[in-house]
Amino acid sequence: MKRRDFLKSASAVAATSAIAAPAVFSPAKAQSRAETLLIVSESGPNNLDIHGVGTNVPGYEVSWNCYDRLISHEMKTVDGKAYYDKDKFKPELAEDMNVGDMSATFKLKKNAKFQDGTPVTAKDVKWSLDRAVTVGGFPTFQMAAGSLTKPEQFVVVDDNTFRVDFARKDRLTIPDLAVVVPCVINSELVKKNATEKDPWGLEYTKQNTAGSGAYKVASWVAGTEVVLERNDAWVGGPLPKVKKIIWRIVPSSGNRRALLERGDADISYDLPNKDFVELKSAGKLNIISTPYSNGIQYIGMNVKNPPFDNLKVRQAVAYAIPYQKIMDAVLFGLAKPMFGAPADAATQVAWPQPHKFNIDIAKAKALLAEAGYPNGFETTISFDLGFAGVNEPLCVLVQESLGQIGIKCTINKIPGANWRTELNKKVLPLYTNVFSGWLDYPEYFFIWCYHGKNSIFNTMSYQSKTTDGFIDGAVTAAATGDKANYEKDVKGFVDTAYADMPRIPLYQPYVNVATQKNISGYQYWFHRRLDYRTLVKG
Amino acid sequence: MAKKAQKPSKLDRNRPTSMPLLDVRDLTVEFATRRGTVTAVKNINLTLAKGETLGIVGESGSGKSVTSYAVMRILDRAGSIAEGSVVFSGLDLRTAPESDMRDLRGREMSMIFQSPRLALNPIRKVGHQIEDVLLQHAQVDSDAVSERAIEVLEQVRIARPRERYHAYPFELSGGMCQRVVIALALACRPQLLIADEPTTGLDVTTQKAVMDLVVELTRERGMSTILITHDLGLAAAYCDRVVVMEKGHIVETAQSSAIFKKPEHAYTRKLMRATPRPGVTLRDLLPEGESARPKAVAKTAEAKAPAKKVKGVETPLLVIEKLVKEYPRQGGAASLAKIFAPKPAVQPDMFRAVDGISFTIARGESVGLVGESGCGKSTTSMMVMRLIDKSDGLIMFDGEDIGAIPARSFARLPLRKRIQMVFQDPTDSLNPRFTAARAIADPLLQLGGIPRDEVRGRCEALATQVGLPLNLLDRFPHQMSGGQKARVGIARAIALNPDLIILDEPTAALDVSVQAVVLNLLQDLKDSLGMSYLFVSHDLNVVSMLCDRVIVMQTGKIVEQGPTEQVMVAPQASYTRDLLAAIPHPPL
Amino acid sequence: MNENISTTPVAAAAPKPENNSIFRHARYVVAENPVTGLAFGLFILIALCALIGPYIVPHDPLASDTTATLHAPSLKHWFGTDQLGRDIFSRVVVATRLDFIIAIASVALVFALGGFAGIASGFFGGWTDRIVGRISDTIMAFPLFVLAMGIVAALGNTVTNIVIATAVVNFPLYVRVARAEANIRREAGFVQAARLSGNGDMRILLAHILPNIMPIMMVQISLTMGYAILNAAGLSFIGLGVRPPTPEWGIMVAEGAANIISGEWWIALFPGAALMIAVFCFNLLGDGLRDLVDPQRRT
Amino acid sequence: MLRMIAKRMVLIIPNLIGVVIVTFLLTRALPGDPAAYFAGPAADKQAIEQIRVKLGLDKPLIVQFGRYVNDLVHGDLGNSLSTGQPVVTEIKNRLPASAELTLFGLILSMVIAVPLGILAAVKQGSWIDHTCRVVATAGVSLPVFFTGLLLVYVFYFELGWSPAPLGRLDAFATAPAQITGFYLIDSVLTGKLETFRASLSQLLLPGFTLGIFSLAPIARMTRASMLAVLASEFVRTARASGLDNRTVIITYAFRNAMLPVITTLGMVFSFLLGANVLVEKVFAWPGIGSYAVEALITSDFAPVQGFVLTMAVLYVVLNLIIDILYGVIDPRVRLDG
Repeated sequence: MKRRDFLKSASAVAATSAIAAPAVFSPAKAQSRAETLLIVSESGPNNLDIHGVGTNVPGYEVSWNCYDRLISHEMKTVDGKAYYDKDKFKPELAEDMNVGDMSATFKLKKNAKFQDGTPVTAKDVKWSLDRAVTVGGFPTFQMAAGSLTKPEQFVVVDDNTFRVDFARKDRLTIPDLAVVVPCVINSELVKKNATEKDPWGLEYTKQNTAGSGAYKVASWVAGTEVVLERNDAWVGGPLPKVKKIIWRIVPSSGNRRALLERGDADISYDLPNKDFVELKSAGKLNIISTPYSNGIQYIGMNVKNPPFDNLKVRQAVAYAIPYQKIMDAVLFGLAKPMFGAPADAATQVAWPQPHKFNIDIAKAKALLAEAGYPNGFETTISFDLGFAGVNEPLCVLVQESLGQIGIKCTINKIPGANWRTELNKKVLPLYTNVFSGWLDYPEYFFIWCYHGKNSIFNTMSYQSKTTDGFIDGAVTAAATGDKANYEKDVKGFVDTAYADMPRIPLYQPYVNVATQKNISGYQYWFHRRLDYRTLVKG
Repeated sequence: MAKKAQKPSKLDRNRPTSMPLLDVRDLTVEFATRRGTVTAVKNINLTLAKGETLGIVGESGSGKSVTSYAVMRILDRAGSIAEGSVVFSGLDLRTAPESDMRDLRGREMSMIFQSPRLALNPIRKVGHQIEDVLLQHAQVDSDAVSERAIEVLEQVRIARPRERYHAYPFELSGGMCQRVVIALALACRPQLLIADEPTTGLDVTTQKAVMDLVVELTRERGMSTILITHDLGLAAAYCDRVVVMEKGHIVETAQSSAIFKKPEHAYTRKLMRATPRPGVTLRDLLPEGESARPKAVAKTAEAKAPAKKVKGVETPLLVIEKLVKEYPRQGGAASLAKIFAPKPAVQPDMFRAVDGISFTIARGESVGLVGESGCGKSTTSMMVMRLIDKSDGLIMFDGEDIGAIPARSFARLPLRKRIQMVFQDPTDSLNPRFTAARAIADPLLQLGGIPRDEVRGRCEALATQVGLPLNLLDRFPHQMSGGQKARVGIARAIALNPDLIILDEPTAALDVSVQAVVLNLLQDLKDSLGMSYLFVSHDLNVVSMLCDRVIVMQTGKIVEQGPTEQVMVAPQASYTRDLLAAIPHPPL
Repeated sequence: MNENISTTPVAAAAPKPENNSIFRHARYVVAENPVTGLAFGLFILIALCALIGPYIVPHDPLASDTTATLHAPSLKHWFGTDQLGRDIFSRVVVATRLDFIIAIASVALVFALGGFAGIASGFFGGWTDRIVGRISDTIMAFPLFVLAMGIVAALGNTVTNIVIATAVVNFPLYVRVARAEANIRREAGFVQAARLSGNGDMRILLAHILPNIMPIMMVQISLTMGYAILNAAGLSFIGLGVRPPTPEWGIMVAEGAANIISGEWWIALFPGAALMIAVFCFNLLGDGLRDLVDPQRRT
Repeated sequence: MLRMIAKRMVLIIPNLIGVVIVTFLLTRALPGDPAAYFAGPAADKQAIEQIRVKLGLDKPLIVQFGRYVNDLVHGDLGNSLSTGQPVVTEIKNRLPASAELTLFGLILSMVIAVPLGILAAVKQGSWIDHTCRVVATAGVSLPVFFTGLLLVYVFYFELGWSPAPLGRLDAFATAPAQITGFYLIDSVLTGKLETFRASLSQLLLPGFTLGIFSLAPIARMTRASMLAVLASEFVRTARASGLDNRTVIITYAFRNAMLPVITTLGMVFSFLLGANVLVEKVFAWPGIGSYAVEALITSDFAPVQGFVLTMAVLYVVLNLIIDILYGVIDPRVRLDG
């Protein structure tokens, strides 16, 4: 008898909760909901400090919103969308920037305070930049990209005045001070929490934000959610409208889409292209697509080893890629083609720009025969499993198409963590990958990807004295303002790259952001993450 | 459970006694099986008077149990009463609704089953099991129920009933369990008790105690009893009347005093003759005019027998001296714990299954090893068989110390050929996936050194020798009857012409009539092949017929050994006397 | 056992030799239990797909057609097309063979290893038992799927490694069943008799005990076949499955999973249904096989 | 009873040693190079080598193993690369989520499967029996991730009966004060019925997904052991004593039949913990399963090792509980020791 009663009551409980469930938000919560933004994304930060060891890309977003830099970029409008202006800077912590010949001087905002109330001083700025160039790993590399390598370059003039001495003339130095890395940290607070083994207090900033930024992390459950609250004392810009950000990690893209469509989530920005296209045509949400600045998805070939050491083979491959199919079936049109430029089109002083190849199986076959592979060969095509959504169908199409000219590919999925290791070995014969540079200058891209000093991103092991000459020339010309030589050199390295074809650009990817209709204020940034400070709800 | 008022019985207990308590008319029970309907019991007529004890006797498949299940209406799902009527105290049980039947069962008519340990819920205290029945039939208020249960336990002569009330079945001996089962059946003072093979599987001494108790209790209460058994002796000893069943029919009904003196039906006579009893020979067990001795055996007998006897008249074939087998008291898991304990924690108690026994077997002699379960007789035979290792002592076979050879390596020695065994359960001892021929051939192939193409011929010769029809050689065990399987087992044992065969209760799983045939076969084979037997059994009657000498064991020790005649007629040890006294004595 | 049976007339009825008894028995089992009949029917269908599937499908399962992507089921594409315009029906049918191979290979492997280890440990006891027991306990201490993931992640995602991983995680199950079955037969009369006939331990194990355990192992086999397919599908779902573009049910479901919400239900549904039907069939087959080998159960 | 537990404890030591060794070797065999990961995106080979030395990854395996065991003894499971947190903290935070979900699923499944199994056994061969078999088998035949997605699609997206699959609570609710870590229990203990309802509604879909999956083994086992027990002699005795059906089936048959079912539960639980990994991924459940998958995919040693060790300990504890339960039900085990 008791058992039966129990069952009855158990099912009653189940029934009531099932009916009650749709009221996700009780009226009491409605108020807070209006001032709160719910963001869903596939993965979350592993470290709140961009100077940390191995901080991942979502970690950049936290740093961007919780810390201030001396300067930031102005906004401009491109195709009706807010887009950062790479050439125009605006003060953030500094109220004034004075660029001299071999140094830049910054006056700090007097009322700037860290989130714990201590004022921001030049000492903090120096400590932070010293830290960036000293801790090693990614921050140090990024600083070096702007020729910022030594603590001696950072000088405290007085409490409110700070100077950066240039190591050499470099057009990238000032832009490099506006990226995510040179953020200003509350040095006293962090030093208090530093240890002998950890002089820079990395362990502390990993878990806590210690900046002067517009938001602070209220709670962080790794892999689950980050809750950020507005810093009402922020002076880096106009006070943000949104009081609270809840950033939930929802691994399944289907669920993220469902959350958006049902209006439960406010913003998601890493849905599959297909979903964006469909959401856009459904018209219930705002969909903003912006091309990656200075970024392309490409097919790379290892030029050190046969068969891809043979130019004709590389050209044959370039003629056998089903470019348009990829655009249609994989990207659903949400990307900028980087192929099939008219034969007579002139090379531009810009990057990225399309090459002149397009699919031509007959030509590809002929080239392959000329190269001595009339019956093709076998190889593997690798991709990063972390981005399987695009990479897998892309590789399947490439594989199928290469099969038509006799190149038999096995598809090799490499787990995300292993991807960089494999790239670094530089033995993958054929692979697809994306590269994009934060600093939007053609020579910046080419230094990383084509230069003979063979950085990790020169995944093809490409070596060409001609190219190196053009790249070095462009860097020098940019620093000295020699426009004519700069244009010549840029055209030079682009032409050489497309002649030698060690990597075949496919398209320029888009950053896609979907928001509810009542959300506005989205801005595109070079780091491609969200800037909460300008978002408005309602 | 709510308190129930004492329910008035549907039955009138004060009816005139002239009417039978139970009246079964033209009962036919059918079972729906895959091959159509099988009639298990056909047109049975039975009556049982108040206070009467009726025995139903028959071999397996005779339908005796089915009859009782039909009366209780607890047939399996597949079975049903097809025809006839069962009237109990004036109530037609065939048409009574199930709820009425439930009230009747346990309250007016009870049943006790064989294997008492299995008949009790293993995880419920015996006291509670009795209470369940008492409460179900509203015999007593729930606050007085435990006192009543203890009282019931006391009535079945369970010592310290208050403690035993809290015992679980596994903590009680087999006999004790059977007492609990009886207590359960009699708790509500029913009018009818059906006892279905109540003592099968119990030792003779326990059997006697249990049967005496049942009779005493039922007499005391004026109850009617139906005793279902395969043992004509048991039935005749305890029942007023006996019904003999064969293949679903009643062949004879008679007063038990009369049935042994003047059996009317041929089947009864056959059954009677086949029942081992003191003072008869093996040949007497067989139906008149029949001989178990296959002709082939007779032929080979003269040729072979003398050859073996010549060899060693002086030395005995087998000498056992101070043989000991010890087992640790705890289970196997303890040994693993030992590995991780720094020192052997406590020396585990050793339990001596066999405790320093000595005996000999001469060539051509057959020796009986008798004792109740747990006396160590099986352990002894396994050691002699070299299937397990001894703990101490000596096993000399034909002058060789075979006890020193580990059991593991004995299997492939040539000596292996010379000691063979016939197992207790013919079904269990045959590989279900081997045909009869393959089973018989196994020793020939492994140890016989016979060319493969001659194996079949040898198998057929052996089959003839044990009287197994050659057309059965290609059958699997499940396609043969118990007696046929026993023959296959015997053929396999003699295949290698062993000097010593150990017979481990070779007929315990067989019906008496089959037992009679198999025992005779064994005797004939011994005569013709000149082997020695070590006959392990619990049944003194059977042993006495086949063996020259008898050894009686109790708790690992030999209490008495001597020539069969002497042990049977003038036993020295009191234990032997108890054993003999416990064998049911039909009124002859 | 023997005693119990003897009280029911059905079992005691004199056994008659049967002709074609296996067929008759199979017919009986199927007739008596329609679900088992269904399972056998499905099994034949699946086996047929695995055997001749690749030769009868209407489209090339690997051929993409970007002009016909994400088409709903139609007369031309019975199960619709996927993101690259490949015909889902053809892919589902062709995938049968691979999934079948994965299931059979892994089960064969684990049967050979686990079955033998289990029988040996049940039969010999002692150290053999302890060592085998330790190994299988250690494996059991891992959540099975996670262990399979670990193995595939460590060895690389090839069909061979999926097979190995599936076999390893099933190892304890086989050990457990085989051990228990061997253990109860260890002291059986026919084993003792085999010893007396001069059979060595290995021979007893392989010639006497193994054939008797086969029926129960068959049930186990059919159950783990289903599990093997599920396992492979799960691995595919988290990206550790077979290499694309090879059609495989699990990977197809994983690919289509994201499309369920956007309304292209057919991409995941059909391979999912195929997966379910196959596993379902193997699972039910287990019961059927048991009924088939053990008539006692259903009388 | 205590001795049985002590014995059990001794027996698990070699198991745990085995688990530690296997886990260590398995994680070292994973592809991927933590040194490269730590060195950051633009590091050159030299920088990676430096990091490798710093992490001690250049030492021979046996030395690394020694260090690992040493850390383990001191309760240090290392730090996760991808979430950057100490593994011990993460597991402590996430374990209740997984445990709550798995237990909820298990209980749901038992509440359905056990009566179903009993019914099927009592009505053996009837349509109920066949239906039960087909339904249970169909449940176990569905890959859990597929079931999960379907349920989300139907009950959240289409019907809107269920809240968004966003983990243990919706984004705007606050978690109850941590007492047991189980939201259902904690919210009742702190008297927050609103939270109880919220977390229950979040639990239902993933719970059912797991429950459906484990239906078959439990129902199958219940049915089989019920059948065996119903055919046993003591049930016949009980019937012959006129006990009513309820008493026979519940007190006599069911309690005995539960013994093998309880043993099966251990296996089902292990089964569910595996399935959990996939379910947590689908429902964004902040448990240790999803944590481990992410770690495995990214070759993140420490969480994988920590996870597996936790699981092994959990499994051992569970088996202990099962043994104790067994002892409670079966006096033979209890009294034999």
